[in-house]
Amino acid sequence: MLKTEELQINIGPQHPSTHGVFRMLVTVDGETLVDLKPVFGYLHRNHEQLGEVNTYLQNMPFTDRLDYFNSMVNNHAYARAVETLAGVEVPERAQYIRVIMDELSRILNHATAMGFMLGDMGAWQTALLWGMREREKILDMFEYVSGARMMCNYCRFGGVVRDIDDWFITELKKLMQGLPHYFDDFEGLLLNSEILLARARNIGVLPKELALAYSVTGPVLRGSGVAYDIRKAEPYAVYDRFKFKVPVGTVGDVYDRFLVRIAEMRESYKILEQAIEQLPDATGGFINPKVKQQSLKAPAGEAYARVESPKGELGFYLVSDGSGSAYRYKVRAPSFINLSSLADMCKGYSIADVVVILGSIDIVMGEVDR
Amino acid sequence: MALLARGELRSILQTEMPNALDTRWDTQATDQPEAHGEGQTILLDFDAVVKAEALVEVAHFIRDKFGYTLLSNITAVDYLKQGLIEVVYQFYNAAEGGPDLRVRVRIGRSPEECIVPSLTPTWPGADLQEREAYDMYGVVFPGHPNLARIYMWDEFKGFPMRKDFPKTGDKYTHVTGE
Amino acid sequence: MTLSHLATEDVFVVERNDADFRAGQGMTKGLGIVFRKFRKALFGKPNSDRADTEGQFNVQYPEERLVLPEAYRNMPILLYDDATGHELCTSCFQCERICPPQVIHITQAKDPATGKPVPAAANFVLEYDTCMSCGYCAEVCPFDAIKMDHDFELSTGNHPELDVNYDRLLRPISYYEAIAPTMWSDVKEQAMKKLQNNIKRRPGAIGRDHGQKVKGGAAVAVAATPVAGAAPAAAAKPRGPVAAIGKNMPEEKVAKLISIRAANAAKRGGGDAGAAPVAEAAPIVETVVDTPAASAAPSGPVAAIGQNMSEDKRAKLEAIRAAKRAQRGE
Amino acid sequence: MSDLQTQMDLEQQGVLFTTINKLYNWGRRSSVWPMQFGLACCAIEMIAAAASRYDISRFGSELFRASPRQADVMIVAGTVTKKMVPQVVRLFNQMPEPRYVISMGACATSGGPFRDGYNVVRGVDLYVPVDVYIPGCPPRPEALLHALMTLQAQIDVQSLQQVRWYGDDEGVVNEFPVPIFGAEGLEVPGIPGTADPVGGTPKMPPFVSPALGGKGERDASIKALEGNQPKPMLRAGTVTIEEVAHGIAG
Amino acid sequence: MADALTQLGFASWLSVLIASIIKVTLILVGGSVGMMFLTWYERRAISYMQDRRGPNRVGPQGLLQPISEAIKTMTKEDATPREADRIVHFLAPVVMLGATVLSFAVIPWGRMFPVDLNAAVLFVIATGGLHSIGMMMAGWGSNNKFALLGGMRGVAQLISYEIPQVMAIIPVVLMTGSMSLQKIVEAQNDFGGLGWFVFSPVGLLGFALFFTASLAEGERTPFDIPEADSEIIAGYMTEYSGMKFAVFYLSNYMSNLAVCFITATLYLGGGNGPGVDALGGFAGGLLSLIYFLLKSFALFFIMVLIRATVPRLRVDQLMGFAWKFLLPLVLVNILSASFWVALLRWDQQWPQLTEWFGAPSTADATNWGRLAIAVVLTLLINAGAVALIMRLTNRNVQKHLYTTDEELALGLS
Repeated sequence: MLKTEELQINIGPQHPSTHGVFRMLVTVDGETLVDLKPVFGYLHRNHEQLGEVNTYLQNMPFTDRLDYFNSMVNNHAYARAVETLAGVEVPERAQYIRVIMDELSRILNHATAMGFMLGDMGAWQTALLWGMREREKILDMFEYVSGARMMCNYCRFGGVVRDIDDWFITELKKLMQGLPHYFDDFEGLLLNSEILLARARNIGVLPKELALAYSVTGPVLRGSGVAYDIRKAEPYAVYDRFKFKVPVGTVGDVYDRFLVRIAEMRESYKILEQAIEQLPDATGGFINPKVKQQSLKAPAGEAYARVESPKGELGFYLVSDGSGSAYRYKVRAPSFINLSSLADMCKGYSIADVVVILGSIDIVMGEVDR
Repeated sequence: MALLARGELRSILQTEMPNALDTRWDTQATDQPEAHGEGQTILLDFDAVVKAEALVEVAHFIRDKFGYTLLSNITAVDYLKQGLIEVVYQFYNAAEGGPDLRVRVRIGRSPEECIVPSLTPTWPGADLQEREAYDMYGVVFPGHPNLARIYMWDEFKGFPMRKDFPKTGDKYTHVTGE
Repeated sequence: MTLSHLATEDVFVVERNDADFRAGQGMTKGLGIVFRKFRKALFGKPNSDRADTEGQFNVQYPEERLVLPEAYRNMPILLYDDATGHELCTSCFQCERICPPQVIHITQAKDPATGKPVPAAANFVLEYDTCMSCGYCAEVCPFDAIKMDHDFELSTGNHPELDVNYDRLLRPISYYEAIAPTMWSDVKEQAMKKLQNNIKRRPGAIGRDHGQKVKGGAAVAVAATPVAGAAPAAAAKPRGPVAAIGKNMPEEKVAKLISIRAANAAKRGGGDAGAAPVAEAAPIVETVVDTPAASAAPSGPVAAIGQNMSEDKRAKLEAIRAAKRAQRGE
Repeated sequence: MSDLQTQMDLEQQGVLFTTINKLYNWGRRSSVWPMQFGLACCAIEMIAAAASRYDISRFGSELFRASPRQADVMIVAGTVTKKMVPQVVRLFNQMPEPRYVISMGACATSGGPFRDGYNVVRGVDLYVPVDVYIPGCPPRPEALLHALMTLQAQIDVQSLQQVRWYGDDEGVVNEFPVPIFGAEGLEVPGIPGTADPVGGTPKMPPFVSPALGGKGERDASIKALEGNQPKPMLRAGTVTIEEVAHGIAG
Repeated sequence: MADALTQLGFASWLSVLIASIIKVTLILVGGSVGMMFLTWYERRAISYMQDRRGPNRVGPQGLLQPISEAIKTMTKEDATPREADRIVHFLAPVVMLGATVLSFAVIPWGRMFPVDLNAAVLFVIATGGLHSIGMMMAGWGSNNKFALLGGMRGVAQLISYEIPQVMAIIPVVLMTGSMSLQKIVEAQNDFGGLGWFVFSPVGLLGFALFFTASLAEGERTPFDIPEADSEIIAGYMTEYSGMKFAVFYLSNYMSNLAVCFITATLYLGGGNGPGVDALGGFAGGLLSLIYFLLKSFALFFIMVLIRATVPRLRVDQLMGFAWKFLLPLVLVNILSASFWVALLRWDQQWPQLTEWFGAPSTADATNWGRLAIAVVLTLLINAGAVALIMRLTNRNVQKHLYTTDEELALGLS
């Protein structure tokens, strides 16, 4: 037997496929991975500390910059946390608008996330750019309602900042005409491609028990076969009024996560259809007029609110001392905690698989490092 | 396997594991107290506050008995006035859904007291969150396989999220001329 | 594991395509789809509708531009009244207080006679280099004085230039009306009423925009080249010296060189640096002002892709854009 | 960047030199290869700028090179943290001349909304000279394209005889000091003490932009504030460089 | 050309020299211009596949883009890492480019042959083999982990794929009985210029195998593992900048061009096509050149299409593909090629056989009957082999590389 020497390779923080500034200290034996140590902090920008300095409203735009693909979802989660803390009621129409935005975010996130994963596999950007194309179309609509493409800053306590109008609804319907074609094209492009199957099947397996022990959430957990979706487990907003299914995988490999994400996009599409249909008229208002946005003071206490972000459970834990800003502001970032399972998933596979497995977790460094 | 209402765990622990509860917080009111201004933070006793040394036991207890398998969130909070650091653990029941179950540990702020046993051996998902609490608040978790700074560099001294850490002052800008 | 919170019909297991025989048919299908997209992008009609998922999606930026929605927010600007030259800002410090990154710095004007504060700002500094474009300042302003601009072409090589002071922040109301007509018409009445009240409390020239104050170099240029009718409008949209790109015009180059030289001289910080470049710069600035107007106006057809407006709205915007172009003196 | 007079002299020297110069500048301006290097939110807009709708490849900047050795421009897209800045400087040092830096977005330019944080650098120009700054948080993809065009305009006016990377001009810095992690913040070789302390303001001024003729020197006219002073405002009497350049001084 | 010069009154040595210089210049210019066009072509094509436009601002439709890149890379600072082995680091791109340019010596442009070597096929393969040396030199000389990894991967890949590549040519050589590219092109001129090898079952499989192996040789997706930028930055080129990098880039695309040319020559009839012989002379030559370029760029379009669509393989899968999939098929193809030759050509190729066994029964009639038999037989053999091997490799991948789904599901329960 040939004796081989173990080699330490440093992947990142500047590396094309680390999704930002993530660093992995990889020990390899030949091409096989023996050990992986993730190194964080290259994008640690003191989000939580700033959250304790800012007032509640001032902190809203900062939450945009957590998971910068889904600022709408972040806004929603944060607004929910403050609303729970301050006991604010949200009009029904605002709830529906939030749901619509969340589901649009989910589609754009999954479209781009899978594009990035395939890019890491070496598919030359095509899947990514098709996803970005859908993303651009969705971002146009975000921009129309909120004023910004990525950093929407759209939710306010007790509602949203601007109502959606007829233009938005008609464009949304148009968009939804096109979306199924996109899903089909995307599936046809790679879902059955022999190379993808060879690269994704049985790679990065995370069994069910291990997934629970690692506290992973979102598509990673569901890909491992646990049907845990916060929209079902602890329904928030108006999610209990929609009919949709929770897709789960069987093996818990990269391919299962991939499939679960595609299935989730289709489920989001269903939710959007129902939400447009059920959307109440504007009489109820889109924001709670009683709330003083700028000088909101929450009574002393604590609150934790979570939503099913496209990446998993996004929660905000707030402790208030009765003043205008949070005493403790903690973000339960889904991709940060999902990342803890990376080392275990990667052991025994090759370096080429590591980048794919990392891509399949779908991390965003803004959220991981905060 | 059942869902527990908020506060229920406390009474269950009182009968099942009386030694696990942190008796220092028994006497305080369980209702939410009035707001009393900036810096005067309140300490909630609604949930079970357990002794640091009994944490692992309690965590296993609620996992095995009530099915709270998903350790979702670990938060450290620095109560400067009271000289305490509180670590809040949030568990979820993955099978039944529903709201979280919170278990709290309260420890002192000095390096000798700021110690909580690690849950990483059972919940490997606690790994990064415990490292974060260590890096930002200086909570030491004995039993953690790799307790090192996670965000700041290793050479760095101090715990930046503690309330007594110096905050950056006002703006730095380009000032031209004299 | 039993999942009691989920009904069985709410869960489904994704199919893993465990076909036994694979002879490249999956790959061939993918190649076919890519080829179809290629054909549609090359020969098909460009993407014109949000429902399209194929066809050319590209917008050739400097020539074609996307239509920005009214609500779009990039950087804050301050408004002044075209007719009277009075600024809408009363230095109430609401925006300074709400600003999350704290980039707004206001100095209140004082009555020179009495020394009492006047509802007008003496200076207003905004750090564009730090602004996070959250739009809170525009949201909270009770006088509708601060608004979010649509101009995103702000790149520069000069960092201190991004600390923008009062003079460079001011825009006439007509400018804002052109970029956000409905949003302005919603607040127009009350804003103008409030302005009239404030003007009464402003003694003398305080709070009035005197023309020189607006747009630095542009004002000089206006003085140097008295183009009829173009005077205040040309000043409306200032651009840095490097804004005009694309053509290798020699005059432009000279202008840039001069302005850069002036900047260098100023940076070296001699007292004499001030006068010389000014004299040299004065005739040049007009090209600087002229060329952006020529190059900034969309010369190609305005992009129809990703159209954010309904048909009539778009037509309206087209009209406004045409007017704007005319204003810039094209 | 050159002086006007020199430029004019050069133009008189003959057509050949001008032609070579033009060709040289044209070659560089038309194929600015960016480094595949994203830090945070702005990186997503950078990818969007490379995606179908905006398509940076039309300008010849399609090849995002993963290796700094082959890149021409480093687009610092996102927040530069203190933990990251040594890598940024190292990457910049590895890039061969001619190299440019685009500081994309508020965070890279000045620390942006996060500048008060303990782990955030107040502008990447404290560590490497920046050619083009883009304000905005995040800037639209078009704004990045505009910055690229600004950079091209800067390249256009450069002269082969004046560029910093040929010849042996005095004061041209090629290697920028890589900061070191210290117990209280970043330590920069050549600057005494903790140069960029955690919980304070940096003790050194930024580099002069090459667009303004910088050759790697720090801008002595820009002063860093000591400690935690409140920000002084630019009052009516204070004149910025830009204002002088525009001719409204005095 | 040398003869023409001698007739003009030049000394014979001088005319040979001048002719060679002209040829070399033409090859170099043609190769580089072809490469430049290729980069532009690839970018524009891939852009349209992704609904964008690609470089279109530098020159008309962006055609001058590669020239500006050439100017830029050539004037860019050349950095050599401090710890690098300077000589090796310097020589690596030279070796790479030299190897590529050499192969252009024998590549025909339509029906124009710069040099008609009687072992041209061998020559092309041999020069291609030099690439691995250049790659290893670059990987080793850079003193960079990623470069070394890339270099090693590259060498392993090139050596593995050379075997199926060479063996995929053997059927063609068998069918023509010559290694000269000129002869090979001539052999495909039946049926009014459409008797290309790709239309025969043997040639079709050979074409598929050769093209696949050539993709790997040219480091094209899905075999671009030596420079997989999502894994190992830029592979062996990681530490190269400026001119040296440009040379690598040039040699990469030139070898891609060469691969397209060779494939078109070997299997797609080179410059043959309807009407070439009818026109004859200069016009015919021009038409053949157009045919040839069309075929080559169509092949390159397939390369681009593949690049835009599929992900890349992993190293072990790549090796497995070469040894377990390509090699058996290539061997089977040689077998069916020999059947083909035996049925169709034995009287021409081996006259002794005719002497011993007599001419094939249908020798006097047209070859149609024999052709039909040969087509059916080789088709059966090849299709059977493909089906069998695909089945086997599928199972192989599932059984041995990793545990199967069923096993995992059992372990989970």
